Amino acid sequence: APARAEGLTKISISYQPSLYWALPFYIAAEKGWWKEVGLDATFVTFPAGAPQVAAAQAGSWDVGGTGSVPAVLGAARFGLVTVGITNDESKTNALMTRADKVAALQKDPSALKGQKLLLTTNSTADYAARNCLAKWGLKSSDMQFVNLGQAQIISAAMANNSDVVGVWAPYTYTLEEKAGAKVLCSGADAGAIVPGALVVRPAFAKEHPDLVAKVAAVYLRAWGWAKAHPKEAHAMTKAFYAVGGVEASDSAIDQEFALRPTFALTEQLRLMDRAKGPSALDGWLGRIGAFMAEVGTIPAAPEAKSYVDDSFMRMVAADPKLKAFATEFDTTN
Amino acid sequence: MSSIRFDAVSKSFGAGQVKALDDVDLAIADKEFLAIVGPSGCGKTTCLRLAAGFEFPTSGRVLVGNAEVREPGPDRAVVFQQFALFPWKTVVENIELGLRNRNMPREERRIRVMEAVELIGLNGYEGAYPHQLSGGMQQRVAIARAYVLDPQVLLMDEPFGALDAQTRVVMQEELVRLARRNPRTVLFITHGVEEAVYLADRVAIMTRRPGRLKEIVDVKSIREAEGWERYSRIEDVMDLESFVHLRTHIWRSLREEKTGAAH
Amino acid sequence: MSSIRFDAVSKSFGAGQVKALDDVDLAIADKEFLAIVGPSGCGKTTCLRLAAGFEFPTSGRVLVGNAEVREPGPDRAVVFQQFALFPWKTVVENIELGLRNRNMPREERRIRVMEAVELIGLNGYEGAYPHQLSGGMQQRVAIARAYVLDPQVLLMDEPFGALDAQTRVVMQEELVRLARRNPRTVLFITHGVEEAVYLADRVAIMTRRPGRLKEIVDVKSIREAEGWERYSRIEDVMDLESFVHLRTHIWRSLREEKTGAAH
Amino acid sequence: MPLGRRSAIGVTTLGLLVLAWFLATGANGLISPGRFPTPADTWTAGLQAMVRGYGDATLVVHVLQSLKLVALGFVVSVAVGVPLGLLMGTSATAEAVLNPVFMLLRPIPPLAWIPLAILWFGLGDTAKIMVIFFAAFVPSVINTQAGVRSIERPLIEAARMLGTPHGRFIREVVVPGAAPMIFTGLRLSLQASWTTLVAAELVGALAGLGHLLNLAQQDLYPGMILVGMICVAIFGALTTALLGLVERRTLTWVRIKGDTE
Amino acid sequence: MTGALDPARRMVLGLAGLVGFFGLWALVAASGLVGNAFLPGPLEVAERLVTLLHTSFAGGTLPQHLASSLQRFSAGYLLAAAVGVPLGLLMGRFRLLDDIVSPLFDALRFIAPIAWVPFAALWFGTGFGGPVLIIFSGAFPPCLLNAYRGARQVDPRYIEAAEMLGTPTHRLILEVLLPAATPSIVAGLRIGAGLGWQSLVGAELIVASTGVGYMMVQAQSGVATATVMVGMAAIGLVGVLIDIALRALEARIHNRLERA
Ligand SMILES: Nc1ncnc2c1ncn2[C@@H]1O[C@H](COP(=O)(O)OP(=O)(O)OP(=O)(O)O)[C@@H](O)[C@H]1O
Ligand SMILES: Nc1ncnc2c1ncn2[C@@H]1O[C@H](COP(=O)(O)OP(=O)(O)OP(=O)(O)O)[C@@H](O)[C@H]1O
Ligand SMILES: [Mg+2]
Ligand SMILES: [Mg+2]
Repeated sequence: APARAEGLTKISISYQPSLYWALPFYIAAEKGWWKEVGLDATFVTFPAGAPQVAAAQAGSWDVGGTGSVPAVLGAARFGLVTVGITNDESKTNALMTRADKVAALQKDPSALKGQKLLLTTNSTADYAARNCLAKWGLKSSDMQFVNLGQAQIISAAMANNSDVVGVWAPYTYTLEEKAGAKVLCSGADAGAIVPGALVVRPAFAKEHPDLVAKVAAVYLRAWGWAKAHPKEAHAMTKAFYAVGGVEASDSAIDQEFALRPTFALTEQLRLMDRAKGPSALDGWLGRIGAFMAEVGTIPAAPEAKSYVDDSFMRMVAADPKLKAFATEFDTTN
Repeated sequence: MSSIRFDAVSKSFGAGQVKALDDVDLAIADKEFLAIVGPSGCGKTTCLRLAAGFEFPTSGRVLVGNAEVREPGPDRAVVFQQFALFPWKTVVENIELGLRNRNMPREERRIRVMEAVELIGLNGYEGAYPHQLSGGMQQRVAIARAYVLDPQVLLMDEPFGALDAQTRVVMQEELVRLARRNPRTVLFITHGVEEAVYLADRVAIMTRRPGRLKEIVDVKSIREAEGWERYSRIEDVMDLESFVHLRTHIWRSLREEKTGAAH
Repeated sequence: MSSIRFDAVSKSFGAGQVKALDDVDLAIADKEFLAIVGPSGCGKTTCLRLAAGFEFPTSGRVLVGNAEVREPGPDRAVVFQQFALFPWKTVVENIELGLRNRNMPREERRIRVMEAVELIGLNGYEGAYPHQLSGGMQQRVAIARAYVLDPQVLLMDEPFGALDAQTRVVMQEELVRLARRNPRTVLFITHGVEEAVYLADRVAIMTRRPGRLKEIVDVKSIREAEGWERYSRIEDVMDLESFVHLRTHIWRSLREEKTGAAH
Repeated sequence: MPLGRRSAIGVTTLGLLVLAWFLATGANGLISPGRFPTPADTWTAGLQAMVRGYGDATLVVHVLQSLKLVALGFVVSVAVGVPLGLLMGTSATAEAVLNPVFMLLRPIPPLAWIPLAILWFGLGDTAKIMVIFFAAFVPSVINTQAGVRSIERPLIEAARMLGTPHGRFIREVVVPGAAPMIFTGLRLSLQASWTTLVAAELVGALAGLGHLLNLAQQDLYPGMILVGMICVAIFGALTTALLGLVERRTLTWVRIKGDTE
Repeated sequence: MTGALDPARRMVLGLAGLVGFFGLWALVAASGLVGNAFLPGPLEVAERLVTLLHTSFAGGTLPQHLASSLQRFSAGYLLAAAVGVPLGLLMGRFRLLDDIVSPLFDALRFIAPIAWVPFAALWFGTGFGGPVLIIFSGAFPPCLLNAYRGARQVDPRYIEAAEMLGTPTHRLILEVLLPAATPSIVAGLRIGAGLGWQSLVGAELIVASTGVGYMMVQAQSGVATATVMVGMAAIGLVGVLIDIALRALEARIHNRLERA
């Protein structure tokens, strides 16, 4: 039971359950690290990015993790601030289909023409899918995009497993294990980098930058710890996914760790560094913004500079105590 | 032969808690017009429903003709207090339903229905729906619906109870005319003592619940002796001393029943 | 002073298509009991509703006391045909509502209500709900609800129309008793000619729609001259020749109205 | 009652509401445009949907697709619901057998059927119709049954007294007798068909107002959400009016028009 | 129409219906015509239900999910009743209010409760307000409509009788309109409870941390069809229980108000 200690500052943190990048929130809670930096963290979860971002507008949470598409959407709609990268999920946003069809389709992608593509439109999976089609020389209008929630896609793939679907992890593993599907093409295969975003409600970022920095520090610390203690981290991931209702297999969890790079403090600073023009993250999110403008989700892509803000990461680096806390388990430093 | 006979009939409702009729013996001769009067709730309607075949006696037998009543049927036509016309059928459709159920050929049916419409004086209203008719006209249609079946027996449960006083009088006079032209065995239930005396050959008076037969008053002999038939208007008949006398007799008999009641 | 006066009153419904009353002039004196009879739909209820303040004349004026009627109020108590007791209130609650509306203190109220309950002979039924009472008892409660207000004027629209014949007689006798003990200005609407003659001081006969006054028959002078008051039972009064004569006169007058109707 | 006054007040109210909307979402209004769209936003969104299209189709296509889905769902619901209601109304045995199952299935919301609908019928119209069906057939059943029960006993006895055979009894007595209530049920079924549309079109719709609403929700596009809602309201009201017309044509014999929903 | 059945016979027939339903389900599931992931048999669902009573899935056991669903439900439902019933009565009494509210209401009632999800999230977030708004939008229309209808259909004689007795407006509403409209109001509360409960799943799309609806969505993405069906059964069962409770209330009120 969380002893409501004196002097803790309340903070509300949002994420989507059973997603890899939310693991640090859970680890930190289990380890009691929130309290160590003086935070009393409560969690709100959402099944998808859109309601999550909408709820930020209503002030339902302060800091959170989300996909890059909702992050850009939130930025475009009301200035949601991106303060860091949760992970690189380029390999786990993928097109999948029945295992025995994969080889043939990879050889001759034009066979996809006219087929249905079940995915959650305007999502990172959509972004990866369009890049895959482009890589194969297909236009997005060559396939029929059917919009479904991830859970519905799984049901539909079970009912008719010859469809091509666009999903993200851990649903990729569910499909592999339960519907005999295989990855046809991931974002990484198509050269589309899909970062996950650590985001903050703009008003909160303005009023409590120190708290945002503390959250970032806790988040980094947890990733560092997970890398240093793979076995324990594996078990915790399993427990965390189960809380969200996903019964992940051991191999699925191994894949999660293998396929999804995470970034320590120095890497975060490097990826967000604008010393020599737009940063790497600016570029990735910029492309995603352009994609969203193209499909009509937003009228125009917002300028990355207007919502990607590395000052909080720099605050972590500048505060020796906080930096030490964030990087205690890092082996790279 | 279409007499009605109640043979030691008792009837209870709801697992015997409510005893509606207690050992009723009553015979209505062929072509006789019998009226039943009695306090409210004494079992008049129950008698009629037993004869119609909507209910069955707890003990005893109800015979129509010489057969025991087993189910409702067009040989025992019922005229209900609230008319019970089908609101979604026109006058003609209401009247002809019974004939259609008998699979009478269309042409013959048409003729019979038109005769009936004529009889009740509703020419010109053949295509009207019940709600477009006054209460009196509706009740005439209900009577025609019963008459057209040419039933052995007519069962009428306060058929004029829902009509206003003036219309009721007109209907009573018409019923008398009809009954003279085309006599039937009739079981007629009413609260109106005048009505009973004016219409019936005999008037049966029932006791309070559980209903028993208290007394049967013979009207016919007096009517014929005093020549009521000379008058076609009800108020003329009602002014006759013989009428007033009979009526007051029945009134008194009923009042005795009443005084004990918790009203 | 609590007379009722209709001053050249006309009343139309629905943008003037239905003319219910046409130029009615009628004066009911203080403490007089006036009954209105007339064919169905002639506008009797409309007269009463005008006096009650539920409707307003299209032209002309309705005065109670000497003031024009502007809204319903407890000075003109109404007894409705269907009783209109509140089913969710007990006998006592029904009777005392009007007194509560006057903010009468609880103790005084209790006494008044108990007197009324006594008057209508419903002791022991104070806590009963209307559905637990017979029709006659319900109508007695409705009358008590009106009487307890001590209104200047009582307006009764076929108050006994929903009762069965025997109960009605008891209620009529009771109303006469009440009216003698505690006279009021009463406007009484009925279809029953006997009822009107038995109860009223004067009987107003209306024509078919649009309703006009056809004739006003004075009953009181005959009643007093012939000493009807000697008899407490209605059937004894109804056997008197003077009664039969009056009744037949009114009947004839109404029948003339009827023959023209499409019934 | 004078219809003129009522509609005048209705129009005035809606007018005032639009005005209030203008003021509330205006430059220094109470509601930030992020939370509720301004009239201008809505107009732009409406124009976009009509001309350029939104969600891979123009507004006309969305509306037509939804009308088709509502019509099919409604027809299937009625075709199953009314006979079932007649059966449960006329036969106490059928009622006793079916009622518990019906009671158990009834409270399950249409959204909860989506997983099974997809598993059983895939992503075609059938699955969507099934979702609508589960919401829309209930009022038809209940009201038909209640309608049969509400037929006055003397009418039933009159039919028996006239020796009416069973088939004719159902056709000429039970159905017309229950008709006013059946129509009430149809009206509620129609309404349920519309309100279930959003759920039904979660099942992989390519077009439709529900699809548009779902997309607009994903895109956090308040203007477009409002456009979708307004369309649903308009077409819901129109189809109900149409049904009312059919009802008036059919029930010519009904005297007093029970106050319509 | 064929007359009432005695309770014992009714019960037997009802059981027969249920047995038939579950039997058919079991038969189809066992026949292998549809895969287990599509239609698990009733036994498997029952087993899963028992398991979920004590083991946690998607952040809680079934009772925990149900408890949080019910909590949200009661808040939204009570609000709907507390606003809808008085407003309906007032509309029934005051023509002007009726004329103002009715057109708005007529336009809004075709919009599904779950269509309010985005606005609910934008306005009230996800704490309590959002889901409550959605349940409210499901339960409110019948509460309002039935109170309104009930008040409008009060026999005018009661109102006239009250007016004739000089009854002031507040007393007329409380002591005449309200009791007279009670059967209709209770029926509305019943329908509203059903619709509100149904809207819950929609509500739980945005509050994804607990609730039966959330449990089902999570189970669906894990192809745990048995769990999905446990969710359906739980929702169905609780719905029946709510309905039975309100029906009992209805019956009591009917008994009390039954007219002769
Ligand atoms: N189906 C029934 N179930 C239970 N009791 C019944 C039923 N039908 C009639 N009764 C009771 O049987 C008694 C006789 O009823 P019945 O309707 O025959 O009286 P009635 O003489 O026609 O009365 P009224 O003059 O008021 O019409 C009454 O006490 C009534 O309550
Ligand atoms: N609110 C109304 N709107 C339209 N017409 C009405 C209204 N009230 C009464 N009428 C009409 O006015 C006429 C007189 O009606 P009223 O009720 O006064 O008759 P009545 O003499 O009381 O009839 P009955 O003896 O049948 O009670 C009738 O034709 C009736 O249809
Ligand atoms: Mg009877
Ligand atoms: Mg009248």
